Amino acid sequence: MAQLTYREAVAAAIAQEMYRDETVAFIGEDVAGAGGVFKATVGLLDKFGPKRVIDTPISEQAMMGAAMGAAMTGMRPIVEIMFSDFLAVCWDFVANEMSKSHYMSNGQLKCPLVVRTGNGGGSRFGAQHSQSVENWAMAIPGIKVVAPSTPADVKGLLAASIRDNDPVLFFEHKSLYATKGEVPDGEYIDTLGTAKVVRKGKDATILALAMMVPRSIAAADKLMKDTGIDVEVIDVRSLVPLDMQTINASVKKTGRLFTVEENPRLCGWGAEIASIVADELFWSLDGPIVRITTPHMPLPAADNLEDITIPSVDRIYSKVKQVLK
Amino acid sequence: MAQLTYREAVAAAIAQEMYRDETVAFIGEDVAGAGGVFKATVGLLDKFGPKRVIDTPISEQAMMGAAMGAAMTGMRPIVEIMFSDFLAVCWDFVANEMSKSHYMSNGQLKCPLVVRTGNGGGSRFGAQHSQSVENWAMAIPGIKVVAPSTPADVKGLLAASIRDNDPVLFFEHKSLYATKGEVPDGEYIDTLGTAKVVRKGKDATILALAMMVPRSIAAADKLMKDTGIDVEVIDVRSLVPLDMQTINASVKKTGRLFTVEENPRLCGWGAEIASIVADELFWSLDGPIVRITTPHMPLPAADNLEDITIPSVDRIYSKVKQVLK
Amino acid sequence: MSDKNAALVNDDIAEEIRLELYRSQYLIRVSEQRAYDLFLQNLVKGTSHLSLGQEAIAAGFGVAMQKDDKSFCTYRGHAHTLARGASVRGVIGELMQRDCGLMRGKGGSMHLTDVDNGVMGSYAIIGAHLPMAVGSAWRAQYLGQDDVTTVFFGDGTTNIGAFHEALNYAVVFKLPVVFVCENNNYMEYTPIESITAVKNPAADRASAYGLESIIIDGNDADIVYRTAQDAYKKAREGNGPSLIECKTYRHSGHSRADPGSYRPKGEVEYWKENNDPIKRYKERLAEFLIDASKVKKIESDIIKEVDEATEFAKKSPMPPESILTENVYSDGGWAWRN
Amino acid sequence: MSDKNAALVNDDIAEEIRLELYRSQYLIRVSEQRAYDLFLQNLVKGTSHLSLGQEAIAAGFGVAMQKDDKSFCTYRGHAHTLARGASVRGVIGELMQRDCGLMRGKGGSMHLTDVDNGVMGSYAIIGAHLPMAVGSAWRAQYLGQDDVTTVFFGDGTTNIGAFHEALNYAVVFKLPVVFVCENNNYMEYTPIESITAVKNPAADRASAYGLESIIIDGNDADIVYRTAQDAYKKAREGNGPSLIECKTYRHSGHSRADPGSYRPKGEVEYWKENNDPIKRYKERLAEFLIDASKVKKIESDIIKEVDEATEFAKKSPMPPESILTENVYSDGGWAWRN
Ligand SMILES: Cc1ncc(C[n+]2csc(CCOP(=O)(O)OP(=O)(O)O)c2C)c(N)n1
Ligand SMILES: Cc1ncc(C[n+]2csc(CCOP(=O)(O)OP(=O)(O)O)c2C)c(N)n1
Ligand SMILES: [Mg+2]
Ligand SMILES: [Mg+2]
Repeated sequence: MAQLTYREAVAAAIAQEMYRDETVAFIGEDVAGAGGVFKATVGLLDKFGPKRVIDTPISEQAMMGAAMGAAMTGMRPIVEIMFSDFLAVCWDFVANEMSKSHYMSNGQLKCPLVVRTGNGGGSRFGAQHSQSVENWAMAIPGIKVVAPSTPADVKGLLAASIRDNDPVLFFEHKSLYATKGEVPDGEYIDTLGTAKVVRKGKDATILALAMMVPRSIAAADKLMKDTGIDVEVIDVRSLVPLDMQTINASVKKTGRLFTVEENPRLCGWGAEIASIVADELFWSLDGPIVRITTPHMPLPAADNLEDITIPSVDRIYSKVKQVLK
Repeated sequence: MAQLTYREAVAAAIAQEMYRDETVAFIGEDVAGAGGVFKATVGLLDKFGPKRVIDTPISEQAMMGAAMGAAMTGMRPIVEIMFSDFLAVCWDFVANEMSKSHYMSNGQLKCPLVVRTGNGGGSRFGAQHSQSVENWAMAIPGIKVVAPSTPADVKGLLAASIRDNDPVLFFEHKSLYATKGEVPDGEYIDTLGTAKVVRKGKDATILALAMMVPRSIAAADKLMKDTGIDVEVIDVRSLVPLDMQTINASVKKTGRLFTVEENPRLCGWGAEIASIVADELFWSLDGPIVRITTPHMPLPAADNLEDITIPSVDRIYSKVKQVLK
Repeated sequence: MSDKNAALVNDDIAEEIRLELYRSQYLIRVSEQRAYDLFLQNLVKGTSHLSLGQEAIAAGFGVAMQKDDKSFCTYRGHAHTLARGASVRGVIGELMQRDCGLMRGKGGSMHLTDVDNGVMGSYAIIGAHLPMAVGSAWRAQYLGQDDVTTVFFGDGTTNIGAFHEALNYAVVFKLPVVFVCENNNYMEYTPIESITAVKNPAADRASAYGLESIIIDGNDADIVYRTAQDAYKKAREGNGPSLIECKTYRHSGHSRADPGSYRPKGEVEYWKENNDPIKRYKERLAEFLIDASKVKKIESDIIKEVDEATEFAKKSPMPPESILTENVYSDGGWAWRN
Repeated sequence: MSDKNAALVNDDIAEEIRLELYRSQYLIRVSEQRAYDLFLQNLVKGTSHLSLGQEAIAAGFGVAMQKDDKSFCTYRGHAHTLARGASVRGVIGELMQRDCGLMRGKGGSMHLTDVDNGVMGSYAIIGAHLPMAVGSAWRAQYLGQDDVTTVFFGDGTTNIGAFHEALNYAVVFKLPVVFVCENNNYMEYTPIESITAVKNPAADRASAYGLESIIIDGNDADIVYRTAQDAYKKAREGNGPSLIECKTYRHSGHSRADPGSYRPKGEVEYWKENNDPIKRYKERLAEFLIDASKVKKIESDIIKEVDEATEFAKKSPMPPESILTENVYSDGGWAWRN
């Protein structure tokens, strides 16, 4: 197993799939010559040439439409939307087009494509470059939604997304690009729609996604050390398909559920899962489900303000401790 | 009190506010000469002339941006986005611009504007012209979200939205335009952020919005008649601000909650409210909260299929009956 | 093109092509009139947008296309779908949202799709399908396939952002795509000149993408056909996209709900009288001394075909509830969770 | 313009205007260099986009504007904000995300806003502020106010849909808005000509909106100033929008994170040596025999002002936590429920 950064794992997954399948091509702004503003695609142009790794104009609608039209007719394109906030300028293609054409055509059209995008806060980039918008995507039927937290998951889930026959929105967390981890060598493919228990525990369950996963694990470790409270942490990994079996099994065991969400509060993925668990495990819950989220507000730029806005290790720790006191 | 249709109430509210305040102007596609594709703005051009009631090109981004720039500098524009599905082509202006400029500028910029839009299904228009997207809007901090179910509420809440100093997304339900109701004469202004108990009951609470309100009332009446189950129906009316006091008071009394949502299931407004109620009234609930929604899928065009997709009176009736058996 | 016809009086279109152009136009005309009648009988639910008066464009391009070429249409796409050879049953059935419809009633009149005939869908959010067509053309270039992609859209569509992005993108990458603007003078109910900065909404913008400005009489099927051939040749030779503005007029309202009363008195009548593409083309056939009985036969065959399709669709059941949840995802189902 | 200066050697720009143009450029130069130094000291957090090398454009337009004119900027907006008279403390303080910043650290370097000085915000999603500027101009026309709105944007921005929609809309309604494209040859790291269908990304598209094609040397503050005056005059007289492409070059990388290594060797040096707007303008002042001591004084005043502002900002606290939840809604708070 090699140690790769999260950003290197992105390039590794794309390269793995491009070697395997010549219908895979990659487009985006400044992704080829410069290797992307987050340097997550460095080296791909050299490996695969300008026919397959392409710098585009600032035309997110054209890019998404191009990916879609190519996907419908025989390719498996990957398109990078530099910051996930910019999905808003091409939202029509997500919400109305790639998600619906398979259904509207009664299965005649397929859109096997991946939209990769830099998501999330922590970089002091302010309100228009820091959002977590995975919940926007989860609200749209017909697409799949993935958000990995480790380099290995990046590689395995991105490869699986590229091979998937549905459009997949793949949210990479900007603040995780520099993190390192073991990544299996050779061809490696994971499975969409599978959550992972990343820390075993018995007193409560925490669900987290992307940057909230390491924070939740750190909070859980501290809770164990300071208070003896033993929290199970689940990395949800994929919002659609959603692995309710893993989630329900854990909550059945612990009787308590916390969600840790980076998106602003209203209509987050945690609300959806909380509504499912509160329904299906009504009689197994020992107390209310608690959602720890970014408040319902835009993100401020100043570092001290941003740090108290997005759920931190301390906030997760304190909240769980206070609730389970 | 006059009997007005829901669509006449739209024009009445706009006219009331345009007479009062010369900074109110109205733009949209085919809204002036033709009075709108839903005929909700017939007569405004004659009353206020082409300077204040304006037909635009098919340029939703320009329209939203124009409304925003005018709002920032001293007007109170109203902009029509013909079908709410088309919000996706100008989503940037909702999600990243009008919702954030007040915050990012630390209060220097204000955007007092209203986006009116035809929302919802039932017209056999297919997957790109039938969506209920109020949950997309609810997920965006910094805007207000209103969805009336009666002509009186249209008039009062639209007038209040025009006077409000925040950007308001005002969802008019296409299938309600032809419905009639009493509307107060003279100047009439309602209050945003207030839910309404539209049918008193004691055994369970139903929350509904827009077209789901009359359907829920009909289901409740039938439940009473057939089974003696006495359901309280609350018209949520406004998702942001959200009147949790009225909702919580009802659930405290009845002990059971149903949400009836037209949006596709995942991350609907019902999930959000369910997660709040399940938390705050954990010990008052006599059973799980049940969400009755459109399944998580695009809407089909065929009438028989559309009718079984969107929650119907029968489905609401049967589900409540089965749950409370 | 046969040698015989290439020699014909100052003209180079073969008789069989001419008859095909007429057949296609006539089929669209009769089918659209039938759709209109079916509205009136309340057998077409939802909305519907007819191409009456605009038939020459769909026909001219359709006949010029190769079998494996791809096309992308709008909600006003019955014409372009029929012109690619889609079954009349499938089209009328879909308008009636029946099980025999092209998409078994799941898409409806605005979303006609017939992949087997190269119709890669009809799209109802203005502008969105232009970038998709660009993507289809990218695929042809990328995979070394020699098909060309055509995308049809209206005059009003030239004012939306996606138009601009698609044109620039297509030119930058020199893609084999043909942009066809059907200028019928109206964006829904609003005269196009009142909300557009230039007189010819597509052609006057061609230079913004380094393209030739092309305006043609969209009601002359020969001209449309010839222009299409040139554009396809250019595209297939690797010389990139074309943007073609076709002047035309729609006889009916914008959509089902629209009586079209915003149009100046006499305007519709004028176009119907003096510039009906079908009338004009029938005269053209006579001019070129094409046997009237052949024309008669085409007409009667089409009427029969549309009648039969109508009866078939009327008898076709509504789609079964079992298909409701099919094809949300590519595994055939709708499950978003386990 | 004073009579005395109107008579000057083949020129019509008054000395006091010239000095003001220099002052503005020099202020931007020193402030941006300071911002760069503060990055290196890690005192500017987040990202930051400098206008080093592009000062003449902000200065030329800024000096030509009236006090009540409005401007809309991009993330690369420090220059345009300073050029309207915003306090240096406020700008540098915001880059450092301090409590003394223009938005008390809540917006950050990409969103500079100073409504009192007509700066209606800086926007970081490419293209979005063009329609907003159109709206501001609509308001002026609607309320009969005689201010003009200016919107600044880069070459790369001409390929996004909102550009097209804004231009068409502004022309259709003849609004008093001036579109200023700063063509610095690069869209982030990608040469603009490699992803644009035309050579001059803004000017070659003017005709698509019935506008005059205007290309100017954006590194000559006099030319910028004169062009701005013409456009403002046209707009104030009710003759609608202008689109102006200014050729320029940025000396620094695209943003904080960018060393700019994608640029051909020697390119930056060439521009710095041979076409630096500040150097050029200082020579211009000498050419017009403007007293060197006046120039010196301007420079030393500015350096003092920027030094003082820097020290002030360094001593300014971070924003208090209490403001975090202020101004989400216009009632001053953040409550979305009762
Ligand atoms: C983004 C978007 N905005 C508005 C509409 C509503 N709409 C449907 S058709 C139409 C007019 C289109 O005019 P044009 O492009 O000229 O095509 P035509 O209908 O004349 O064929 C409009 C505004 C839409 N479908 N999508
Ligand atoms: C919609 C959108 N797409 C992409 C970006 C990322 N981005 C920020 S600046 C930039 C380049 C802009 O180039 P240009 O318009 O030439 O302005 P310059 O930075 O050169 O001043 C890009 C692609 C963005 N902010 N918004
Ligand atoms: Mg038209
Ligand atoms: Mg640039």
